[in-house]
Formats: sequence, C-alpha cells, structure tokens
Amino acid sequence: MTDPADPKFPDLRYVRELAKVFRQYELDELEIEAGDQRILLRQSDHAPAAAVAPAPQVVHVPAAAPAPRAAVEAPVAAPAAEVGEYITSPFVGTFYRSARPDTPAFVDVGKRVAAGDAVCIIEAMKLFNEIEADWACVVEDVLVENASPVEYGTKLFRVRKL
Amino acid sequence: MTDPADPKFPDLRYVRELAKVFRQYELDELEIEAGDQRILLRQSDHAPAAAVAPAPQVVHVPAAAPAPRAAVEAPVAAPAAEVGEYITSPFVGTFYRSARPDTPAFVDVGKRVAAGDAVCIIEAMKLFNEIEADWACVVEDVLVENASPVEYGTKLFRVRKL
Amino acid sequence: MTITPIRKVLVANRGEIALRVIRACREMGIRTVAVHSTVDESALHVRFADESVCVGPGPATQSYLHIPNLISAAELTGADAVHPGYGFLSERADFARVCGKCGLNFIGPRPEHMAMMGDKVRARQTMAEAGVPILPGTGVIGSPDEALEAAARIGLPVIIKASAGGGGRGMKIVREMDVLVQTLATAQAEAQAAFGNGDVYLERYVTSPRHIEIQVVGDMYGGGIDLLERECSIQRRHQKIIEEAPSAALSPELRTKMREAAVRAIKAIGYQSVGTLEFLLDEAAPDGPSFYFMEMNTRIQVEHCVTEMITGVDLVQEQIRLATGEPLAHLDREHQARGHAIECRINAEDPINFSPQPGTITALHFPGGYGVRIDSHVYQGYKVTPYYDSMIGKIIVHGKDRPQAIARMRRALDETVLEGIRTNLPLHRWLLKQEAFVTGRYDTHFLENNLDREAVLAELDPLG
Amino acid sequence: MTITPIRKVLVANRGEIALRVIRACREMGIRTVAVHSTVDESALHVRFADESVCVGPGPATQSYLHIPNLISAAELTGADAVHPGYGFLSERADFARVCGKCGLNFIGPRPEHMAMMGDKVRARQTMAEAGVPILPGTGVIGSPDEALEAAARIGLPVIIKASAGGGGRGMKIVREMDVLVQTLATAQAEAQAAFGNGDVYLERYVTSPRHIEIQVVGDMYGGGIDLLERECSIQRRHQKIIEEAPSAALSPELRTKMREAAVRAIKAIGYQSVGTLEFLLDEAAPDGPSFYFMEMNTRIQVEHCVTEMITGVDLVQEQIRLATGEPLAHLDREHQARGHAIECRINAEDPINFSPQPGTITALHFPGGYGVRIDSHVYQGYKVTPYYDSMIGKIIVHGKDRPQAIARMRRALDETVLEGIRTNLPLHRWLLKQEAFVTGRYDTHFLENNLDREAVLAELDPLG
Repeated sequence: MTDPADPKFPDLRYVRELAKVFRQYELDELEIEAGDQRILLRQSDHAPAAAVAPAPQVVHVPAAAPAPRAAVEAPVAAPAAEVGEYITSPFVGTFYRSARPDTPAFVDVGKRVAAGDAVCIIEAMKLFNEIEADWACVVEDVLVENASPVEYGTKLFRVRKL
Repeated sequence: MTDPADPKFPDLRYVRELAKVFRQYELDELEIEAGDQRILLRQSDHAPAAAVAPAPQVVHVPAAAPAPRAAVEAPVAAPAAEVGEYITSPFVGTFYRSARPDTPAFVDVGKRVAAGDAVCIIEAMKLFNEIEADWACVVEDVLVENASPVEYGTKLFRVRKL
Repeated sequence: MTITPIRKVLVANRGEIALRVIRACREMGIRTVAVHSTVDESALHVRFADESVCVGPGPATQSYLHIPNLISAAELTGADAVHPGYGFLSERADFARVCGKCGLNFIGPRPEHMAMMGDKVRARQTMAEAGVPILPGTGVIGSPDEALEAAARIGLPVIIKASAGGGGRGMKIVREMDVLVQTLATAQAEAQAAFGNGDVYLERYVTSPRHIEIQVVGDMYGGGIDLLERECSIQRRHQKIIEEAPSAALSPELRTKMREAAVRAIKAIGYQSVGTLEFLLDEAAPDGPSFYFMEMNTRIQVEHCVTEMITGVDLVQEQIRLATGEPLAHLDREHQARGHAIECRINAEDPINFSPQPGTITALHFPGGYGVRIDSHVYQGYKVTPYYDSMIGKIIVHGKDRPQAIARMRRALDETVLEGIRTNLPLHRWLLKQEAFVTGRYDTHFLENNLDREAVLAELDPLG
Repeated sequence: MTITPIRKVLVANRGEIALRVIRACREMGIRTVAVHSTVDESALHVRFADESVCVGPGPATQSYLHIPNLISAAELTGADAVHPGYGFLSERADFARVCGKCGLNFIGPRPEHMAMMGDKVRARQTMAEAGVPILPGTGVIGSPDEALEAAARIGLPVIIKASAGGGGRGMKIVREMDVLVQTLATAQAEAQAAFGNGDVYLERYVTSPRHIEIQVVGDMYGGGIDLLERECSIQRRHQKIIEEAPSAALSPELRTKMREAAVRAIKAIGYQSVGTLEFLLDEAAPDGPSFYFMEMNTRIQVEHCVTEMITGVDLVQEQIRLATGEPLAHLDREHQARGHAIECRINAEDPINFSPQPGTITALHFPGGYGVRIDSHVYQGYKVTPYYDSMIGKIIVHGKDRPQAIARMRRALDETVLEGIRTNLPLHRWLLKQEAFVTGRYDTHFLENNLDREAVLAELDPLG
C-alpha cells in the first residue's frame, strides 16, 4: 500500500516504524535530524506521577532556532529537493536504463530530452518496451535503480519541462 | 476525495496519517521539520495546558483528529429553548403532582419552593416517594403530565433558583 | 498423484472477492499479492495482502483486465499462482492459457472447459450429450427461415440468446411469430456489438421460471461431487440480489435428480475445479416440475457463501487445494448439510431504479452476532468509485431452518447502518417481509412484477 | 405442560450481552426494553431495542444494579419477562425472587438453585451427593485447629476459598503448614470485606490444572442434557480470555464421563435453565487425568458462543424458550457437534499489565468472512467509560478442525484495527502463535508463566 507521500517530508512508513520502535522500547524522547529534516517523538506517560505541574516539557524549540517570524518571512527557497515533473512507468515490469547491458544509458542526469526520445526500457512478459518522453525536458534525477521492478505509475525520472 | 491542497503547507493526507501514527503509538508529542515547514502534534490530555511555544507553530493538529461522525450516535436532544435549572426524577416510576387524586398539586407554575419542600411524588414498586426540592426556587414550568411514567433523570420541573 | 504446492498467490481482482481470497490464503499459510488500480490504492484487499502492485489507472481495461501488467506483477513478485476471483478475467480462457504459459498456476478450471462453457451453443450440446436436460431449442441460427421453422417446432414464446452471452445478457423474448424475423436481426446485431460475435440460438421461453443452481467440485483424477443447490430467483435486471441454500422449491426427489445431473455433467467433461451448473426450474411444466440446463459458470461465484454456510466447506480453500492437485475425496467425507443460509447483496445503487450511487460512505455499522457473516471490502470513509461493480458487500446468515434464517436476516438488515450513499438495503428489508418470499413461492420475475416503491422507501433507516 | 408466552423482555444489562439478548428476541419476534445508565445513553443496546429506560447514573450500583428502578422500568413498559445477562444481577437470587413476586418471568434458573450454587460450600456438598467428583476438602472452617487437621489430611498445597466467592475471587494458596493459620485469618477477613461473609473452606490445590466446563440445559419437566465442553484455561488474573470448544485435553472416554457427571448434577437438583458446570482437570493425577467440580454458573456465560458455533444451538433463544415452559426435547434431536470454535475476548486494557484503558475508539475495523463472528457493542467513536467491565467485544471463529480454527483466528486478529485505546489484541495475536497453544498443551497458569512482554508488544498493528 502506498502511503500519501509528500516529497518534502520524511517517508511516512519511516515515521511509523520509528514510532513502533519508540513504543516498543518505551522511550521518552526520540529525535532524528538529517540535513534540513528533523523528526521528534515524545511520550511522558510513564513519567513518575509528578502530580505537581512538571516543568513545561512539551515546549520544543526547533533545532535551527529560527527567527520568531521566520514562517511568514519571504519563502525560503524550497529545498532543491523533489519538486517538479516526473516521467512515470506506464507498465508493470522491470526498469532498464539501457537497451542492452553493454550499451550506455538512454539518459543521465542533466540530459536534455526531446519529446519522443526513448528514456528507458520497461521489460514486461519478455517484451522490451521503450519508454518515450512525452515532452521535451531535462532529466534532473533518476529515481529507480537499473533492473528494478516498477509498478504502474512508479516515478522513474524527475525532469524539468522545457 | 481530493483534499484542499496548498503547496506552501504540508500535504493534508500526510498530516492525517501522521495523526494516526501519533494516536496509535500514544505519543504525547510528534514534531517534524523539513526545510521551512514544521509539523507539531501534541496531546496534553494529562498535562495542564503548558507554556506557549516561543516558536511559531506552523501546523497544529489536535491529537484526537475529529473522528468522522460515529455510525450510531444518538441524537443529542438539546432544545435551545429550555435554558434554566431543572428538578429531575431520581427514580424510574410514575409521576404524580399530588399526594392523592383528591388533594391539590404540591406545586404549580409560579410557586415559590423552599429547599426540602415536596414538589411531587414518584411511585415505584407500590412505594410513593415524595420528591423534595434541593434548593429554594420558583417553579417556571411543569414538564410532565400527571400520572406519566418517568425515567431516571427525566426533567420534571423547570425552575429558577433563588 | 503430484501435488504442486502454492506458496504465493497473485489475486487478480478487487473488492470483497479479493479480500475473500486473501483471507483463504492467509489461513492456509499462503502469501498473497494484491493488484490494484490507482483509485483502489487504499482498498482493504491492498492493505490485507502481503504485497501489492499498482497495475494501472481506474478503468478496468487498463488495470484489472490488463493481462500483461497482471502477469508482470506475478513475475516480479515471484507469485506461483493466480486467483482470478469472479468477473473481470475469471472466465477468460486466454488469460488462463497465458498464466499456464508463464508457469503460473491458474486457480480455476482448464482453459478448454472455460472456452467450452463460454460458448453457450457448445455448452448446450455438451450437456445434451451428457444426458443433462436442456430446453427445446436450436444450434446457431443460420437463416430467418431456420428460425421460423424452429419456433414453430418449439412453440411460442421463444427466447433468442447470444451464443457468447450469459448472465442474463443478450436475450430477447419473442411472443408473436410475425416479429420473429425482425427481432432475430436485432438480436444478431446487438450480439455482434456486445460480444463481437453475432451468433444466436433459440430456446423455449419458460414464463415463470426459478433459477436454481448446483455447486459442483471436480478434481484432476476424475472425481466429481456436488455441494447441493442454491436458489437465486430473486433478481433485478437479470442479476441475483438474494440467494439461499437450500431451495424451498425442491422436493427431495427433484433435488436428487438435479444433483445427479450436475455431477454427470462435470464427470462427462472431466471438470477440475469448483463450478456451478445453472438450471431453470419450470414448476408448472405439464409433467410436473422440470429442470433444464441454462449455463455453467466456470469460477467461484458471488453466492458461494450460502453453500459454505450449509455444508461447512470453505469453497475458496478447496478451490486452491484442487489447483495444487489434491483430490477431493476428503470433501465427500467432511461435508454435511446443516440448516439454511441466505445472502443479501448490498449494492451502492438506488433501491428503486437500481442506478449506481458512487460516493463516500460517511457512517457504517455492519450487523454481528450469532449466525451472521459479513463479506465486504468497505469501511467508514470508503469511497465508492464509478469504475467498478456496485456491490459493496454481502450479508450472509445461517439458521437452523428457513424461518430462523429469515428472522435472522431481517434482524441483521435492521441493524445495518450505512450513510452517505444510497444502497439497496431498503429493498432487502422490504423483500424479506414479502409473503411470497416468506412462503418461498416466487419466480425470477417476482421483483420486477411486485416492486412497491412506497413500501421500499418506508424501509429507509428503520432504527435511525 | 403450560407454555407462558413471552411478549416483551426487559434486558437488565448492557454491552455485548444486552445486544446478544436483543438480537435473540428480535429473531423470535419478542419486543425488547433496554435499560441504561446516563453514560450509556448512546449505546448500541439502547439503539437496537424497541424501547429504552434510563435507570440511573454511571455507577452500576445506582443503575444496572438498582433493583427498584429495573423493576419499575419493566412495569412501566409492560415487559412480561426480564433477562439478566451475565454479571450484574444475573446470579442474585433476590433479584430473581423480586421478579417473580412482581409477575415478571425471570429468564434463568429458579432462585433456590441460584442461592444453592452461590454458596460454594453448599454447592460442593450438593455435587458430592449427586456423585460428581469434588476435590478433597472441607465444609466451612470453624477453627484454626480444624484447618490444620484438614490440611494434614488433604496434603499440601491447599487452597483457601471464600464460600461466597467464585470466578477466581477470594482464594489463597497455602504451601507451608506454618503459614496456614495466619493465611486463614487473612482470607476470612478479606472474604468478610469483599462478600459480607467471612466463611471459607479448604480444598486440595492442583498445581497444573485445566479449566474445563460443561454447558448444561435443563427444562421444567426434569429433562436435562449437556451441550459438550468448553476449554477455558487461558486466563489472566483468574479471568478467561480465550475459550475453545471442544477441548484438546479430553479423550473421548473422559469427555463422556464429564458430560455424564454434569447431566447427573442438574438432574439431581432439577435445574431448569441453561447453566455451566465448571470442572478442574488434573491431567497429572496419579490415576490418570481426573476432573473435579469447581462451581456452577447459573446463567448464560460470556463464552456461550463457542458452544453455539459447534452445536448449531442458539443458547440465548433456547434459554428464553425454556423460561416460557417449553421442553428441551427438540434440542436433543437438533444439536450435533461440528468442527472447532475459538473465542478471544477483546478487552480495553493494557496487553501486558491488564490495567483498564478507558478512552475513545477513534478507528475500528472488525474482521469478517467465512467462519468469523463478532459480538460487540462498540463502534468507531465509542467511548469506553471507566464504570464497567473492560470487555469491548468478542471475536469468535469456527473451522472444520482446531488447526483451521487457529489459522482463522490468527487471520481475524491480524485484520482487526482498533485505534484510540490500548487493547489486548496484541496479547491474543501473540497467544495464538505460541507452541503450547497450537499443540493444545497448556494449563491455567500458562499466561502468567509465559507472558513475553517484548514479543507481545511486537504484535501491535501487524498490518499497519
């Protein structure tokens, strides 16, 4: 099953597994930072009854200590991260970047592609289907490993339309 | 169904799924930062409302994400009209306004009642229980017909406390 | 005897039947691969399977009917078998053949039996040869004159059926000789348009028939048994909406005859899976109640549940076992008839005019308790899309006898809450109260002849 | 024989058993009156009954245990019978007597049998006289010396039980002679505090017992039969959480002996309703597996469902019929053992320490499909209050044999989604995988001795 994905944020399944670990080992806090992403889980249930109002443990200051009005300030350039158009798989099959093992990849990052150019092959039922770009674009990222299985709709390349 | 989307903000389905994880693993706090966006989920069920976070809270989802209307919720009867205090039945039984058929009603509309005054009788299992007012009040309305069955909690009289 | 174990099944279907197959597999320790279209991304069959593969966009032709994507999904996930469910590709011999060529165990009959029964004229001939009663009728009609001659011989009314039809599709009734030729031409043209095959044939038309079918099971070693009958005469637009087992219409003698005929039929062809022989019962026939072969369904059916309830046999698990090469001998020992079962198909459709009602289910409460079974893929918040069949689930009850089963179904229907879209729940509530239903005296025209609009609408939300 | 028809039943209970009774009544055409406390206003038993009466605030003593309000509710609504369910007033002879005095048909045994079995010492004596095996033990202990003497005779370890106890409450094990007197005093004081009656007695303590019970049915004409056994050894804090039928521990001979003893017991006293004889099975007894009477429950039990699944008898409907004066002869003809059934009690409690977990169920999906039965009063959005029992439902499965039933229950548990509160679902998932459970070799201490905290927690949300 595919979780709703937001490319800007950590993969939900990752967060869920994290919560499972968190839960299983009864952690009080779990924080992960990576680049400009951060995940924090916290649980204060098993904290000793501490009937008296405890220190306001719920408050959290973000690591990056942003200026108070950061959020409404001019939009920070969206992390060059994954924004854009994609070429997706029209079949279920196996993704190949080149026509044969000994030939070069159809496209690489940075490559300019014209509408109708072949960008990869999806093999299905012993048939090797050349996948063509629907529009002229520049390949910004190759999202699937060579020789990997792909579903219908799997994002193969992130591209920038021209 | 398509959720309202705002590219400046995290995908709603992502947030909803996050709330599910949060709930499922009984977290008290779950925070995710990515670039200039931040998601914070917090549950302060046990803790009194804590100090206000200095950082701008970009998104806040209440822990108990409003559950879709329950399949079988009983209609909550709350006629806006009836505002005020009530004398309710403490028993299941039959409501009588007077001690005997040939005696006058204990109270009528407009009657001033002192705490401890009998206001009616509830008959249950052949026992005639005099119901007394808990506080001094004026009877504003008699809500049940004489000799009618009443449940526990049935509103018998609308009153104005003195 | 060679047993070919099945380790991982690709379920080439969606909805409740995909869930049904996944449940059977889980209980047998077999892994499952769900396939889904993009609109079924959060469907329960996807959630409950061990793996899932998106095979295309919403329209079935591009996803659930897209053979190359399904086969690729099986190959990529290492599935060793394919279960087709019902509908979609379940009776497509070419799909079964492709599975076989790709080394996938197709959980169903051999392709040649699917093809034989898919051709209604050939099926009639085969049955006649096996000694199964068929209605007086013809082979493929070659000319208008042939049709006139045949109609004169058979007697009016006659029914014109498409050879490639089935399930109530492609049929025309002729009551007057002088419209026969014109109707024949129309029927041929429609058959050509609908099935890509304009062949039609004639059969005697029975005015007040009951639809009664026999569940059959065959194995690879010539073994064949039946698992009693199902009564499916409550239909709307030729589609079943209530099924029962056993049927109130059969005397013990008639039941025995029908069962024997069904077993004779599958043994004659060497049928090797679960299947159903559909019969038309003419209670008013001159020589007493008579039954005639209509068609054979070479798959598990929607209404298989009522048979499971009264026999104690898990038909889907048995279907899978048969595909591995297990014999059915144990079934013959294990099954025993008990009580009475009824199934109501819950459709997302207008209860009066049967128009589909896509939308979101905003509140849902299924009934529970003793003798109640729910087979459904929907949940609160589920969105019924316009792409697929309108059936959103089945309520099945079992009781010690027919009156108890009816009382239980009425109770179960009253307990059901489903808000946000219109369904045929009110129709079922109304149907279960009809004298004709309670006494068991109804034919396939009962619903169309008796539907009482006002009374059905009065059954909306009885416990609200 | 006089049949006193029942037209309207007041259901003096809440939760799933109230729903169970209402369902049975609806199917029998009997009208129902639900009673409820103020916190149960939107409960399903209120919604599904024909009428309802609020009988008090949340605390049970002021509502579900408030006899005058319950009787008044019956009188005001014109009910002619009262079903007490289980728990609450179901084994209170005084309540049955008041019902009788007020002309209400109490759907249960005669009050004198309830009183007899409520007094555990008298129950022991009665059973011994009826020739039912009891554990070596005593009557009410009069003095410390008497206890010492008895313990020497019986042999250590012994168990001190409260005469007014039952259901695992009011028990203390003594393994050393020199603590006996002190423990006796404590037990007496605790019994006085808990039950208002300080009487206690001694019994031999069996180290590794199984809890096996026989479902019995008696009528007003001296008729008495049993409906096989239930295995209830999987317990937490002396409370059953999984029940099965039949038991894997009984040889055919032993089963016959236990069934005969149970029927002998109810015939000896002339018992006139459904009931249960609980036995302790000592598999390691010197002369081979031996069984001993523990107590008799004079009501329908939580676990009655597994018996229904394997016998095909609707126990609650039969209980109602017996109360009208019907004889049970037909039951004897109708019931037949088939397959294997398992029930898991789903509790709103921590799966490890069993602490209750009130709160709101934010997401709920119960399993469905063949062989799965759900008896539950909860729904998505339901609020579990702290006032009542933590049980929020039961998942019951039926299969052709024990392995299939286990596989089915595992599948059903994996399919269940319940969010918002902690439940014992992970515990059940874990239990169903344990070698001891799968092989059927476990005793009543299995859970307390083997609970694996990490492994249970790993069962959270298997399909998430």
